[in-house]
Amino acid sequence: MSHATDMWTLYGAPFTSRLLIGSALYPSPAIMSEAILASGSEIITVSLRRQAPEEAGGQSVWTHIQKLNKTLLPNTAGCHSVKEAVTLAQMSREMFETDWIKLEVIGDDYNLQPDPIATVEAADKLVKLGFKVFPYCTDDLVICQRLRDAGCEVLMPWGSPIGTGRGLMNPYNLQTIRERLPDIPLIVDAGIGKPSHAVMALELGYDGILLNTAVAQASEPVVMAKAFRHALLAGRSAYLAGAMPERQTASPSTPTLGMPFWHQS
Amino acid sequence: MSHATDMWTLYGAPFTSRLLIGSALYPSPAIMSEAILASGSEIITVSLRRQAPEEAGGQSVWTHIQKLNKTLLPNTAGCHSVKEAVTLAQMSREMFETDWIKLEVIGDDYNLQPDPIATVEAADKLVKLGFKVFPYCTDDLVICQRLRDAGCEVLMPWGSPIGTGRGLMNPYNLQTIRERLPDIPLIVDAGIGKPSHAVMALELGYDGILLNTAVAQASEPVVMAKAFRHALLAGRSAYLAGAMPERQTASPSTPTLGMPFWHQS
Amino acid sequence: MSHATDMWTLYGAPFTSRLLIGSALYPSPAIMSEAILASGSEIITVSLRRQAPEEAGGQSVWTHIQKLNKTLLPNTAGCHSVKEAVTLAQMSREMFETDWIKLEVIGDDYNLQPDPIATVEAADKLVKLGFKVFPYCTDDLVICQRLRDAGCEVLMPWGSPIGTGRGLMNPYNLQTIRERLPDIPLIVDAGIGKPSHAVMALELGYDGILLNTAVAQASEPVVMAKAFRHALLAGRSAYLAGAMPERQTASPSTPTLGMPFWHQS
Amino acid sequence: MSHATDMWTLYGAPFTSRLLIGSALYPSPAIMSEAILASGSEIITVSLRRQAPEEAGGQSVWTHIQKLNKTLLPNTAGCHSVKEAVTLAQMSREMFETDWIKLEVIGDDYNLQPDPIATVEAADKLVKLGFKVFPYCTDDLVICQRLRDAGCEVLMPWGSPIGTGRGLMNPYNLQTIRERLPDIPLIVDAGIGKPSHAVMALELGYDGILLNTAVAQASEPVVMAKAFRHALLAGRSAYLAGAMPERQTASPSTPTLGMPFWHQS
Amino acid sequence: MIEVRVNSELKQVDAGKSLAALLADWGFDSGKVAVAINEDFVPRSIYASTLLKAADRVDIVSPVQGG
Amino acid sequence: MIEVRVNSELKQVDAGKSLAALLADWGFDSGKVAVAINEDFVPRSIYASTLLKAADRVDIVSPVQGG
Amino acid sequence: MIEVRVNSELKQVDAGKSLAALLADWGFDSGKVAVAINEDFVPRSIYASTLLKAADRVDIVSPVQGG
Amino acid sequence: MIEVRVNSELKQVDAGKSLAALLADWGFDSGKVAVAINEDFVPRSIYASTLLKAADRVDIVSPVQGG
Repeated sequence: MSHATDMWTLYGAPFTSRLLIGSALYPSPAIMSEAILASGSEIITVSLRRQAPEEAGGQSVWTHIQKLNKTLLPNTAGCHSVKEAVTLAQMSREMFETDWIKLEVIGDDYNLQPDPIATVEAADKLVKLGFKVFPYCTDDLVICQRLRDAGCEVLMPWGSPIGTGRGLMNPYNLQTIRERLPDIPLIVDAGIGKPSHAVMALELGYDGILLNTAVAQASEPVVMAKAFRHALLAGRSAYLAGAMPERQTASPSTPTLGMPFWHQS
Repeated sequence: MSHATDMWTLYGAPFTSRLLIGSALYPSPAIMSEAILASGSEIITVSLRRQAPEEAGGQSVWTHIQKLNKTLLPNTAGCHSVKEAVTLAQMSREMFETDWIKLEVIGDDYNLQPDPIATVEAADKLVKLGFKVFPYCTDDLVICQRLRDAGCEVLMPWGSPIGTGRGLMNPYNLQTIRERLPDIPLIVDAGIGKPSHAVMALELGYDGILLNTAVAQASEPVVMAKAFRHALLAGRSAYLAGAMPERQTASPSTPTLGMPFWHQS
Repeated sequence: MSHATDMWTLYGAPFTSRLLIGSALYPSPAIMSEAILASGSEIITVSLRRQAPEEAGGQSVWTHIQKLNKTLLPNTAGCHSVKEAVTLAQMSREMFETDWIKLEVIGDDYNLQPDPIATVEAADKLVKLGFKVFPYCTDDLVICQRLRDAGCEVLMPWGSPIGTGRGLMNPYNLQTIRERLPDIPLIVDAGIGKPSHAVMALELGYDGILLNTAVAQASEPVVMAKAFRHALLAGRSAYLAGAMPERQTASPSTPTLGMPFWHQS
Repeated sequence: MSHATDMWTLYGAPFTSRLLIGSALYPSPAIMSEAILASGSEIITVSLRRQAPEEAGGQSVWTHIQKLNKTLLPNTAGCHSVKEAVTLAQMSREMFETDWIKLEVIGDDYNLQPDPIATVEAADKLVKLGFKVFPYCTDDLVICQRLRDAGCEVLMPWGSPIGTGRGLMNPYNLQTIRERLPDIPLIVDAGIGKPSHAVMALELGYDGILLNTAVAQASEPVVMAKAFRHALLAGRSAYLAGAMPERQTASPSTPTLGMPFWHQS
Repeated sequence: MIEVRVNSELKQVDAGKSLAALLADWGFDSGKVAVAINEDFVPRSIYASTLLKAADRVDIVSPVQGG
Repeated sequence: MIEVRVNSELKQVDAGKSLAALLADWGFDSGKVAVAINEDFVPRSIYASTLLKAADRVDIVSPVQGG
Repeated sequence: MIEVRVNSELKQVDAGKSLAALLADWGFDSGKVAVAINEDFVPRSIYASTLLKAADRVDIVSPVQGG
Repeated sequence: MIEVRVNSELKQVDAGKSLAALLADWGFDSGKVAVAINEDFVPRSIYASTLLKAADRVDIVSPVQGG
């Protein structure tokens, strides 16, 4: 398989890069732009916030994001209720002129985890309103099934809590979701801290990764962005290549047949 | 940093790729050649065995290996004593016209681990004989120090037993070796099963990876070779980029300032 | 602290043992009885099933369970809907003459995980019907909060899927639940395979363990029951004793002061 | 099996407790004595150091240790050479009137790991001098075999570096040693931080544990000592009982046969 | 006679007979079982006054081991 | 004049003015913001015909970075 | 004639023949193999002057794949 | 008088005195210590017959807690 032809689709739109990247927490707008370009990502997450009129006018990161000319994925980050999430999604659709929405309904301010019940309810409402929903959810198979049943055509279980960089806390759950839902695009969202985490997710059969802090808060965001670009290619190829089975006991690679110095007496 | 300029040196010889790859266990010589080329590796491990005269004449994998025109790293795989290893090293030097030798002195036939004591003794002898020794050793800091003191200018601790594909069994030990021996090239040899394992090793600050089974025994060796090529670029860039610290608690990426729907009463 | 005084309470009832044990899957009713006695457990889970009249009459495990004269915790194992769970709970209350119910509403037949949404809904209904609900749930903090808000006075997050014996798949989530819900009794239910798993759970601050397969399917169920009895005492004492912090680097236990053989020159 | 009859022997001496405990780092001599008694341990590690004449006279922890009337295991902690270790062992034999010696030859001051080569050499010398050697070693199978060949009748591989409390860093290696050396008593020495670590070691088939910091530095050393006493009983029983195999997929404990509410249509 | 399902088996029963009487006919000891009809719980106290309708789904359960 | 909250700040506004006019007064470019009143979305197309009531809670947001 | 082991096979050889000549007899191309006698390395440069003794253990190896 | 190191401290001692006598002078109870000279073990049984040489390194240790 050649990477050129290894496309994937999200709500019918084809993409080559398997990295969705956030636009927050970079040292500067210029570094953000450079890092996003280095990452190869084609999809950028954005948000809506109250701003003073002069900022709302556009002297901000937003102008840099627009210049990148990438597909935008607005989020409902910070919403704590179905009502808030649905209204913010509608505002995003008008503002960003896209029916894509990354649905976040926070259920707890300590681990910032999604509220499973409210997320399913909001997803159902948004799908009925014509949105293409990218739900941020936990690694719970049943909640993932409910979201799919509500009409989500992609699911985004977390690896670990937002901003912790702990990677895949529960590979068993993530693998179970993949096995039980073989046909829907699965993206690990939140918790990715290092490229090895992203490679592991794709080795498990996940289709993509959504991250922000791991690149934005690296000492060298642009270099880390490049690292993740390679990581996603590595993980995807590894999945397609079919890794060797893990073995309990050692077995030599070099042939044992013809080993010198051995002489039957 | 650009990968072009991110070279490393082994006994004074500069290399770009951080992957050393074995030539055994492939489905066919043709696939071996294609996989090694796809891996980007510049160093191939080879060995010496008793063969019937007609094979020794060259109708074999060896002719394919020669065509690849890469740097050769002969090994002493299968040797169980200092004497065997030293003699096989001398035969390799003549046959392959290189003073490089991957030193393996097996200490146990169950886990195929190196014999720490015999490996240090053999390394000492080989260095005195003018060899450039690449010692395969366990993840034991003190043994690594002895090998360096014996004149080894590169060390190759195992990740896990040969052919198990278990990855890095003991990251703590590997990290300790890196911290205590910051200036010598460190290569994880043996146990790598998936690209994520290789990325982890380089994220820890290791300089390279030596593997064979993970590529040769993948369902699609050529695709897996490409996966490892990207994995090494990912891991190296991640190390240079300086990963974010892992955090115990969640912190939001999207700004909380200016969150709508909140009204002081 | 003396174990005699280290009691805990479930819905106002005091208990000394922190082990809740199942009555299924034992080699024989006699071994079940002996194992449960050896475990020191004071609470046994039971269920209701269709049986032929002659069995329903009582030539069964049930007679052995009654002889043990322990507190009974009927379950709704196998129920897939709120309706089924509520009805089976009512039948259990009449049959076992207890308002305690271990609430299970299965959401997926592959991993047998609880359905988070249906479990919260069923818990709410059962509490209103006067039941004392012991909800089997996943390690999801928000679902745990909803169950507590519905009136559950104890929570039973899983360690890993029923019968896998994989132990604590996600210690981070379990710890988060403990930190955020410091005052409600927490029991790890399902997935415990070895005594070390139980000790880990109590070291994390969990109050108890519910298990069945780990004892019933051990080669020697009675000996394993005793092992778990000690494990719960070990884990509880460890929690009360306050474990040393894990350290990154080594530090000697034997005094270094006064080490012989050292002489300043 | 009853614990009373589950004895083990070290150099021919029978013991019931599987815990060997250190006498250092306690808040006070009184707490040391109380903790050691609570731990049930029958073997206490001690050392020799330069002291001012008045202390050497005995106003010290030593008097408390003597009162406990336990079997003493003197150590060579802090020795960095074969010579130092052998001489200190001889001094210990005279002072403590025992031919038992816990052999420590430190190879690196950062991780305080044993020097594998010097430890084997010192063990060989000490055995020839009539000592009963308890070698502190790493989890290296080949070094363990050399120590056994040198005449050690017990081996003490580390779990992790002294005083780190990281538990079993490399269970795979520890398990390999147990499988390859089924008949010699194996004690995990160093790195144990929590009772769950000790239970894991015994579940792997290890015969005992040697620790100090985990009890001495707990907030409540006496309570932690009791926790470890139970942990060793739990771990040993678990090993004898034969744990259930870990399974990949869930399987119900409660019978599925006779589940109500199901009606064929 | 009407047809009902008892623990998923088809049975012909006399529409006039109480649940209490039917349980006895079927060999069950009322004190040792619990009953649901069409997935609704039926308390023991009303067995004597409970009549079945055609196509009713009757569940009769008794204690077993559980996990 | 009525009192409303705009992005949680109290403001006195002329009850007769349209949302479109008020946004302009407040310095916002209608094309660069999205608006909700009392947590209900207000499409741009009806700004001109939308009037505020006393105690309305108005949210005016614009694009920012997001994760 | 003396008896030696060549790659663990017993062979009768003419004690007077050089290793170089024997390799040729056995069908090996001297340029494509490396040799050890009794586990001691024998450089190619001395094949012509090397004679075998009875019971010598001769190893003749050539390149193969390795890991 | 000669100079020796005792537990790394320099001391002047009478070359004619036995180790037994010196230990007593220094305040040690022979029964409660173990001794090494120049890193070689000195058994208690020969303290009385042991003399020190100039620059000897003497170690005198006694029991302490250990891990």
